[in-house]
Amino acid sequence: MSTHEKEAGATGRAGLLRLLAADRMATAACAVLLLVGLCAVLGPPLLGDLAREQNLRAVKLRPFSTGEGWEFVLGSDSLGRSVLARLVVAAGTTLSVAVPAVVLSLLIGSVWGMWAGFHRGWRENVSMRIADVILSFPSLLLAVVVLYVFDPSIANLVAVLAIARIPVYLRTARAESAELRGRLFADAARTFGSGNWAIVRRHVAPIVLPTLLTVAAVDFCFVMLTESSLSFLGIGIQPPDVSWGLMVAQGRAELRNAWWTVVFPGLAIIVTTVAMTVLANWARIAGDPAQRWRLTTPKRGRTPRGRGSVPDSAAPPPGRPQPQQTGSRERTAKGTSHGEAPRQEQP
Amino acid sequence: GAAADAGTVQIVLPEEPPTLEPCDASLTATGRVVRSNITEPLAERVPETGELEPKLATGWKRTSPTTWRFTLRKGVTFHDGTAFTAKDAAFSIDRTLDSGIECNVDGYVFGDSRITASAVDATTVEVTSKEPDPILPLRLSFVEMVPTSTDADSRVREPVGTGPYRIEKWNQGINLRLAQYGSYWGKAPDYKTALYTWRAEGSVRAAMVSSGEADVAVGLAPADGAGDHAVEYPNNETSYLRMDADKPPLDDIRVRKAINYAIDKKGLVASVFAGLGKPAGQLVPDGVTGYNPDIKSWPHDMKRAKSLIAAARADGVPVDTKITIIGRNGIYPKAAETMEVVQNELREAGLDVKVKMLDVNAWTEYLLRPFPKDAGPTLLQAQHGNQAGDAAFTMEQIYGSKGAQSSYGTPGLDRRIQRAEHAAGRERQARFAEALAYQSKKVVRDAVLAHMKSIIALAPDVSYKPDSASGDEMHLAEIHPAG
Amino acid sequence: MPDTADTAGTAQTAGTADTVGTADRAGTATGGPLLQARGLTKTFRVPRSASGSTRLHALDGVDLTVRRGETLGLVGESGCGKSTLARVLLMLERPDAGTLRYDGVDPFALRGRSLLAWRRRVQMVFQDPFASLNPRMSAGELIAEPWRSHPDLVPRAERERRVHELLEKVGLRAADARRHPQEFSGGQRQRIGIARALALDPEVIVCDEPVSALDLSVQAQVLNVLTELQAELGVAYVFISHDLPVVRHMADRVAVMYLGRVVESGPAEEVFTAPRHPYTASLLSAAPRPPTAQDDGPSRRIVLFGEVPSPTDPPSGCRFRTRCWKAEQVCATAVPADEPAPDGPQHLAACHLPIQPSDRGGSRAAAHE
Amino acid sequence: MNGQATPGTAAGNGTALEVRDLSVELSTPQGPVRVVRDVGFEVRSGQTLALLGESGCGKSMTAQAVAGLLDPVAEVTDGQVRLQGRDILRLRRSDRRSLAGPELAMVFQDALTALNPVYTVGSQLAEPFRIHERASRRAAKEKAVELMERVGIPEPRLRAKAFPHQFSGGMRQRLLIAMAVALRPSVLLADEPTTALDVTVQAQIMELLAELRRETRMALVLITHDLAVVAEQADQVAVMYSGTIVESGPVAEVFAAPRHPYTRGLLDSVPAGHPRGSVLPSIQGSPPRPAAVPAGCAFRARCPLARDRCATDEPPLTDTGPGRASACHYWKELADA
Amino acid sequence: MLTYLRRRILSSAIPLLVVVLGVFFLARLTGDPANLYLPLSATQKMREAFSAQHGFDDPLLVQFGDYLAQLAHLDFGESLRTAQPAAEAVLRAFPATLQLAGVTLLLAVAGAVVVGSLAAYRPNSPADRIASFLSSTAASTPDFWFAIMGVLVFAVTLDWLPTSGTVGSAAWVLPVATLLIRPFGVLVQVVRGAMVTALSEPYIKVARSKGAGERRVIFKHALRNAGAPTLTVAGDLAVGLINGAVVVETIFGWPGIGKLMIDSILQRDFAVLQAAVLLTALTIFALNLLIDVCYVLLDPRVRQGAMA
Ligand SMILES: Nc1ncnc2c1ncn2[C@@H]1O[C@H](COP(=O)(O)OP(=O)(O)OP(=O)(O)O)[C@@H](O)[C@H]1O
Ligand SMILES: Nc1ncnc2c1ncn2[C@@H]1O[C@H](COP(=O)(O)OP(=O)(O)OP(=O)(O)O)[C@@H](O)[C@H]1O
Ligand SMILES: [Mg+2]
Ligand SMILES: [Mg+2]
Repeated sequence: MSTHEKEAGATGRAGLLRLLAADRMATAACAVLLLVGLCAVLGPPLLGDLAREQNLRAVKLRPFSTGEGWEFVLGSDSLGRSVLARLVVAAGTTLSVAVPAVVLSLLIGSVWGMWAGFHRGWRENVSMRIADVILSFPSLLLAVVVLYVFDPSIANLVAVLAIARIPVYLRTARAESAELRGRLFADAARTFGSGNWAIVRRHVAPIVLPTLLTVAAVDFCFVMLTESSLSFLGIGIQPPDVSWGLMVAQGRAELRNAWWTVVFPGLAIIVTTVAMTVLANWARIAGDPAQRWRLTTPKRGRTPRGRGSVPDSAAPPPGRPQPQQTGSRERTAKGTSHGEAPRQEQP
Repeated sequence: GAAADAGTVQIVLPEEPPTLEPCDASLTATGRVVRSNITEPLAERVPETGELEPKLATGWKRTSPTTWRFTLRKGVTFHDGTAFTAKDAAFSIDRTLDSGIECNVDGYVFGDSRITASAVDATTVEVTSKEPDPILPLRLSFVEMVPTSTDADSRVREPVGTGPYRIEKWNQGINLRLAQYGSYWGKAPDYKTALYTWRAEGSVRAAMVSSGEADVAVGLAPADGAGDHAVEYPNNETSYLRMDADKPPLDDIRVRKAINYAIDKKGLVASVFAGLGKPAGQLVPDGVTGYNPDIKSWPHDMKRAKSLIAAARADGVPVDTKITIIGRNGIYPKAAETMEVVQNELREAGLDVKVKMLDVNAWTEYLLRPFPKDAGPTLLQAQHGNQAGDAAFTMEQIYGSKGAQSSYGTPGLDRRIQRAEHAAGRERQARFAEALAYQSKKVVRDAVLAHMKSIIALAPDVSYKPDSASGDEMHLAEIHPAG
Repeated sequence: MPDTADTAGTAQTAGTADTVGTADRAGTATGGPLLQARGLTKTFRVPRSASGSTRLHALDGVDLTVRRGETLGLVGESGCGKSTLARVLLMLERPDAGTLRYDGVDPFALRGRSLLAWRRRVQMVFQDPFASLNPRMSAGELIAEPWRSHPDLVPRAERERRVHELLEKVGLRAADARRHPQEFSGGQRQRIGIARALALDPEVIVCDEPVSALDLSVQAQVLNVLTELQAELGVAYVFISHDLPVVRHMADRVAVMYLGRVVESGPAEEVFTAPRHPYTASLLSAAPRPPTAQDDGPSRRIVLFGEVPSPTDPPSGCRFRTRCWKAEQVCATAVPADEPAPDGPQHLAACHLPIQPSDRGGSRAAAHE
Repeated sequence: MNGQATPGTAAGNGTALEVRDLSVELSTPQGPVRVVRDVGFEVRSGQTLALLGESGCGKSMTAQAVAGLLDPVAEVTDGQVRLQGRDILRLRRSDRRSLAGPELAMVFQDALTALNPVYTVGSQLAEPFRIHERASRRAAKEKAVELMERVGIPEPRLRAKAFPHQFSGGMRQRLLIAMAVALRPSVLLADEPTTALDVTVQAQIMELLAELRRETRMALVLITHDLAVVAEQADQVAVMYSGTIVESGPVAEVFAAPRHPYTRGLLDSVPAGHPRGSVLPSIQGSPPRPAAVPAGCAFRARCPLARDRCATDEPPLTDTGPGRASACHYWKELADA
Repeated sequence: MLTYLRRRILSSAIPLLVVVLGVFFLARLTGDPANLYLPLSATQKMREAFSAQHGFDDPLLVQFGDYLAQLAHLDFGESLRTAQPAAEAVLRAFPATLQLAGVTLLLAVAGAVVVGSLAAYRPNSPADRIASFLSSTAASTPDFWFAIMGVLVFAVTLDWLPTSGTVGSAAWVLPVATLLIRPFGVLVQVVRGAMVTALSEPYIKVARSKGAGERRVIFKHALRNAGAPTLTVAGDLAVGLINGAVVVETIFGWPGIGKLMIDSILQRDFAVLQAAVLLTALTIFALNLLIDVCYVLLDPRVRQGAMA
C-alpha cells in the first residue's frame, strides 16, 4: 500500500523533484537553466555597469590569466570589457528575446495547429497552405519591413522571429492532433458532452505539447542566432545592450586572435540549448505516466520481498495502437518531434 | 603560392562586381576591377602627388573659362581592334554624362554641371562646361573611354576598353578572368592573366593568402588575421560623426565642442582600430587639394568636455535630451564597437546617448536629405572618402547648407566654399584650407575621428605597393612577381 | 439532477429480468421502450475497392429496441457493425438513414442544453480499455471528467468523495484515484471505464465488448460488477460481445448481427437454444465448448467456408447466402424479412429458410462437409 | 505430461522440445525481476501442449525465451531448452539463427502488428525461403503463393501483392501461421493465436493448426488463456501462475479434477454453466506484481486454502499422479473434494 | 493518386500567388532603392529619372499589375544592381544551392540513419547516450563557428582543403560539413526516436523468428517504418536549405540563392528578390508534394488514405 501511495505521490510537486533528482542529466540541465535564469535576473542589476565598463588600455586580455581580477577570468573583449560580466548580463537580453519569441510561436503555432488538425477539412488545408507561405517567405524581408514600417524594437524583433517559426509548430501540432482526435478517449469525452475546445484542451494539448516542447528547445538556439543576425539590420538588440547571439556575431571576426570573445558566448548558447533539450526530453517522459518509470534509477533493495498482499497488479501489456488508416497521409505524429519518441513495451 | 608561376595573379575581393560597366566605375566594387585595367580615362590622378598624368590624352589645355581641349594619344586600339579616336572620346563623355543610363560617375563627380564634348579632329576633343570649371580634367579622369560601338542606351556588363587587360571569362558568381591585351599601347604588365574571386568573409580572404589560394586579398580588417602578409595603407577614408547642429542640445556649439573633447580619438585608434588609422581633425587627408596641415585632431580632454556641458546646462540648454547615434554596421571594421566607445565617453561627459546600428539603406535615410522626421538630435556615424583628391568633392556636399549629406551649414561657410570652388591652383588649396579651418573652429559640425587605413594581404611571391587609391582602383600593372 | 434521479427510479421498478422476459415486443409494460432505433443505416467513404465501390455499408437498416433496465445482447462477428451501431447510439456518428428515439425524442435534433442533458442519460463503456482512457490522466481525473462538462451535477467539493464512491462501487479502492491507467490491469481499467460511465447516472450504458480484452478470472469480476450495478441502479445495457457464453450469461434479449444487419433477435434463451437463422446456428456451433459446459447445443461444429464478404460489396438478397449451406435461388434475389418464430412471437429471424426445430440434427450433418 | 514424470525417455520417444528450469529476468529500474521462474515442460512430435494462465503471468516470456526472441531488457538466467535433444541456449548466435524457421518457429500474439506494415505479405512470406534456402526472389515468391493457398487465402497470387492492412484480422493471423510453418518446423510455438479473433475465425485457425500438426507431425505449444480452446485442442496442459507452472497434466484429467486452487478458480469462473445473471465465482484480488512476488506460495493471497505454511514455504511442482503435477501443498484436499 | 496530385497542385497555386503578392508589396515598404543605386550626391532630378526608369513612380497597384503581366510572359524583370534579367541571376544561383543542399541532405540523412539506428539498437546504452548528447550539441552549434574554425584548421594550418570556392571536389568538404552539422544533429535524434519505436514493434520479433540477421532486421524491417518521421523532419530541414545556406554561401563564396536573396533584400533589388522567392517557393511547394508522395511510397497505409 505504502509503496504505491508513494508512487502515486510522484505526480505531486515533491514527486517531480524527486524524479528530477534521480536523473543526473536532467538535474544538471536544470541547474544550468537555473543558473542562466539567475544570471538573467540578477545579472543586469549586479554586473550591468561592469559589463559596460570599457578599458581601452586593457583590451583582449586572455582568459584564465591571473592577476587581472576575478572579472577577467574569461578575459576581456576588444573594448576591454569583462567577458564574464557581459556573458552574464547578456543572458537577460537573450532570454528576453528568445523566450518570448519561442513561447509565442509555440503557443500560436500549437493552438492553431491543434485547431486545424482537430477540425480537419478546409481549415486544415488552409492552415497548411498558410504554413507553406510563411515557410517560403524570407523572414529577413519581414524584418526589413518591420524596420521600415514600424519602430525597431525588441517587441518587433520578437514578432518577426515568432512569425517565422510558427509553421514549425503548426505542422507538428496539426499532425498530432489530427491523429489524436480519432483516439477513443476523445470519443469518450464527446459522449460526456465535452465541446471541441474542451477536448483539445484536456486530451490533445497535454499529449501534443511535450513533443512541441522538444522542438522548441532546439528552436531556442536557432532563434538566438537569428536574433543576432537581425540586430545587424538595426532591429532589436542595440549596443550597449548585448545578447549572446550578438556577442558571437560581433566576435566572429575575432575568432583568430581573441577566441574567447566568441567561444564563451557560443558555448553559452550550446549549453543552454542542450540543457533545454535534455530537460524537454525529461519533461516529456516525466509528464507521461506511462514513461515515468524510466526516470527512476535502480535502487537496490527497494523491492519489498516477502511483504504480504502487495495490491499492485501486474501492469498488463500496453494497448497497441492500431495502424491509423484514416488521414494517414498526414505526417505521423511522432514525425516532427525532434527528439526520441519511444513507445516501447514496458512493464 | 603556386599561382604566380603560371603567369596568373589571383586577387580575392570582398564582393563580386555587380557589373563592369565603365560608367559605374565610381562604385568601388566595379572600379577596382575596371579602372586602368580594362578601360582607361583620358587622364589619371597620381595619388602621391595629386597631379594629373596623361593616359589616353597626351595633353590638355583650357581654351576658355568653360572649354578644355584634349589631345589624344595615337596608336591606341580597343580590344576589338578598332582604333581609339576623338569620336570615341566624345561618345564616351556623352554616354557617361548625358544618356539615359544613369551613370554612377555622373552623379558622383559631376553633380549638376552640364558638359558637352565634341570631336574637333581625329585626335582632339573639346569639352565645354556650362559654368567655368577649373578642375574639369580631374573630373574627366573618372570617365572611362569606350568605343562608339558601345550601347549608348543601356549598360554593358562586359565593356570593351583600351586597357592592358581584356575580359577573358566572367563566370558569374564564381570568378572573373582577365587576360593581357596583346596590342596594348603601353608597357605590357608582368602577369599574363589575372583571376578575381570574391569572398565576403575577411578572415577567409586572409586565409586564402595564407594558404596560397590567392596572391592579393583586398579590404581586410586587423582581426582577419593576415599576419605577416598584411600590408597597411591609408585608404583615403575619414571617419567622422555628423551632428544635428540645428537640434537642441546639439545646436549649442559648446555641446558640439564637448563632444569633440570627450572622444578619445587616440585611444580609439589604438585599441578599437588596432592602430589602423590616424586621429584626424578634418575630413580630407593629406594629398587632397584643400588639406589644412594646421588643423589638428581635437585633444581628449574630458574635464573640458564636462565643464562645457555644465556651462551649456547652466544656460538652459537641454543637455539631458536623448541623443541617438545612428550607426551603420560594417561601415568600417568594428563599427559597432566604435560607437559603443563613443557612447560610453559621451555618457561620461554628461550626455544621454543611445546607439542605433542600422543597415546601409536604413542608414542612408539618415545620411541624405530629406532626413527622417521625429528622429530627435542624432549623431551619424559616417565615413567620407575623397577619391578625386579635391576638397570640392567634399565641402559642398557635406558642409554646404544645402548639401545632400549636410545636416547643418552656415552662410559663412557656404560663402567660403563657393569662393574656393571657383579658384584654381594654389589659391584653390588655400581657400579650401581656410574653409576647413573655419568649419573646425567656428562651426564644429563634426567630430572627425580618424583618417582610416586598410589592410591588403600579399602573398610572398607578389609585390605591390598600395596607395591611397588602392581601395577604389587596383592597377594590375603595378603588381609584380616578387624578387 | 432531480430529473435523472426520477428516471432512474422508474427504471428500477421496471428493470427486473422477469418483467422483461414476458413483456411484449412493443414494450408496453412501462409505457414504451427507452431506446428505439428503426432502419439505422451508416455507410463510410473508403478507397475504391476492387469492384469500384467507394462506400462501405457498416449498418444497413438496423432495428433495435431497448427497454428500461434490461440487457440487450448484441453478437456478431468482427466487422459486422456492432461498434458502429454503438457509436450511432451515442451520437458519435450520424446515421445516413433511419431514426433513433430515446424516450420518444430524437437526440440528433437536440441542441445546446437539452443535448447536454441528453448526454447524461446515455453512456458508453468502450471496447478498448487501453485506448479509451487518456494515459495522462489519473483514475480520479478520468472518472471526474464528465463533471467538467456537467459542472452542476456534482458540486466541486463533493467530487472527490463521489469519485471514491464510484471506485468502490466498481470494486476498486479509493486510493486508486491517484493512479494512472497504465498502472492498472486490463480488468481494472475496464472498471474505471464503467465507473466513468456511471458518473453521470445514466439510464442506458452501451457496453462495447467490455470483457473481450480480459482474461477469465478478471472477466468474471467485471461481469459481476455489471450485474450488481443493474440490480442496484436499474440501468439498461446494450451489451456487445462476440463471446457467446458471456452474452448468454448477461443478456435478457439478444440480437445477432451479420454484415450490418440484424439477422435474428429474441429472448436470449430462445435464440441460444433454438437458433432460427443459419448464421446464428453456425456461430453457436463454432464456439469452443467450455470445459464445464453442459451439453445443450449442437454437438457438431458447423465450419463456415469462405471469407466474410466485404462490406463494400455486400451480397445481394440475404447477406449470409454466400456462406450459407442452405442458400437457394431466392436468397440471392429477395431480402428476407423478419419472421417471428412459431413458438415465440418475440423471436424474429430474417431468413427465407429458417431452421425448423425439427431439422436441426439434419442440417448439422449437411453443413459439416 | 509424461516427460515430467519419467525423464529419460526423451529423444527416442519423439520428444521434440524439452524445457528445463527456465528462468527469465527482466532488468527494471527497481533492479532485476524474475518473471519466469524454473519453468519446465516437454512436447512430443505431433502433440499439443497448452500453456494456460492469466494475463501477465509470463506465458509469452517463456515462449520468447525458448525461441530466443526476448527483448533486450529480458535475459534467460538459467535453464535448458532442448530441441531434438540439442541445448539451443548454448548455441552460437548464428547457429541459433539457422534453426529459427526450419526447426523452431513462433506465431505471435498480436496479429494486427506482427506483420510489417510496409512490405507486401508476399515478400514477407517469401523471406524464410530467401534466408534459409537462399531461394531466388522469383522462386521464393512462388513458394509464398503456395503457402498462402495452403492456409486458405483466396486468390493467393493476387493477394500476395497486397499489404497487411488490406487483410482482416483472421487473414493476418493465417498469414502469420503460414510464415511460421513455411519451412515445416518440428516445433511451433503459438502465442495466443486466436485471442484477437472472433469465434468463427478462431475455429478456422484452430482447424488449420490441427491439420498442420497431423500432416507434419509438428509439436505445438499453444499459449492461451481460453479454457475452451485448451479443452478442444490440447493433449497436455500446463497452468502458469505468476511466472511459474503450478499444475500440469493431460487436459481432460486436469479439467475434470484440478489439483491446484488456481486452476480450480479459473475453471469456476467460466460463465457457461452458471445461471444467467448470477454472480460468477471469481478469484479475488489480482496476481502479485512480478517485481513483488511474495515469499512462499505466490497464489496464497488469493487462495481459499491458504494457511500459515503457504506464507513461508514455496510449494514445489510435485508429481500428483501419472503424468500430473501440482505446486500446491494441499493438492490432496482438492483431489479429494 | 493522380487526382490527389492534381488537387494538391491546384491548391498550391493560391498560396503561391499570396507569396508573390506579399513579397511584392512588402518589398516596396522597405524604402526607396534610389538611395542605394544613385550616388550620394545625386540630384532630385536624377532620383526622379531613376524612379521613372524603373517604374517606381506608378501607383503600387499599377506596378503590381505590370509585374503580373510580365510574369505571364515569363519576364521576371531586371536586376537593379547588375542590370541583368532577374531570372538569369536566380537561375544561375539556384543550381549551386540545390547541389549543395542535395549533397548535404543526402549525407545528413544517410549519416543520421546509421548513427541513429545504431543508437536506437540498444537504447540507453553508453553508445546511445553519447550519440544523443553529441547530436544535441551538434544541433545547437553556431554554424559559422564551425565554418571559420574549419577554414583555419583544415585549409590554413593543415592545408588539406581549399579555404573556399567551388572548384574541385575538395572544395565541397567544408561547406557541406558546415551545412551538415545542424541537420545531422536534429536528424540523428529523430531517427533514433523513430527507430526505438520501430525496433520495439512486434514485427521485428517476427523477422527474427524467421532467422533474419541483425542487419536485415535493422535496415530492412525497422528502417522503413521509421521513415515517415525522418522524412518529415528532413523535409523541414530541406526547406531551410532551399531558402539558402546564407552563412555557408557567404563564408565559402558559394554562389547560391540564399546570399542572393539576402543581398537582394538588403540592396532592394526587387526583381531579383521576387524571382528568387518565387522560385524557392515553387521548389518548397514541390518539395512538400514530393514528400507527400514519398510517404505514399514508403508506407502503403498512407496510399489508401491519399487516394480516398
Ligand atoms: N470510420 C470508419 N471508416 C471506414 N470504415 C469504417 C469506419 N468505422 C468502421 N468501419 C468499417 O465498418 C465495418 C463495421 O465496423 P465495426 O467497428 O462497427 O465492427 P464491429 O462489429 O464492432 O467489429 P469488432 O468486433 O471487430 O469490433 C467494418 O468493416 C469497419 O472496417
Ligand atoms: N519489455 C518488458 N519490460 C518490462 N516488463 C515486461 C516486458 N515484457 C513483459 N513484461 C512483464 O513481464 C511479465 C510477463 O509478461 P508476458 O508477456 O510473458 O505475459 P503473458 O503471460 O504472455 O501475458 P498475456 O496473456 O497478457 O500475453 C508481465 O508482468 C509483464 O508486465
Ligand atoms: Mg467493435
Ligand atoms: Mg502474452
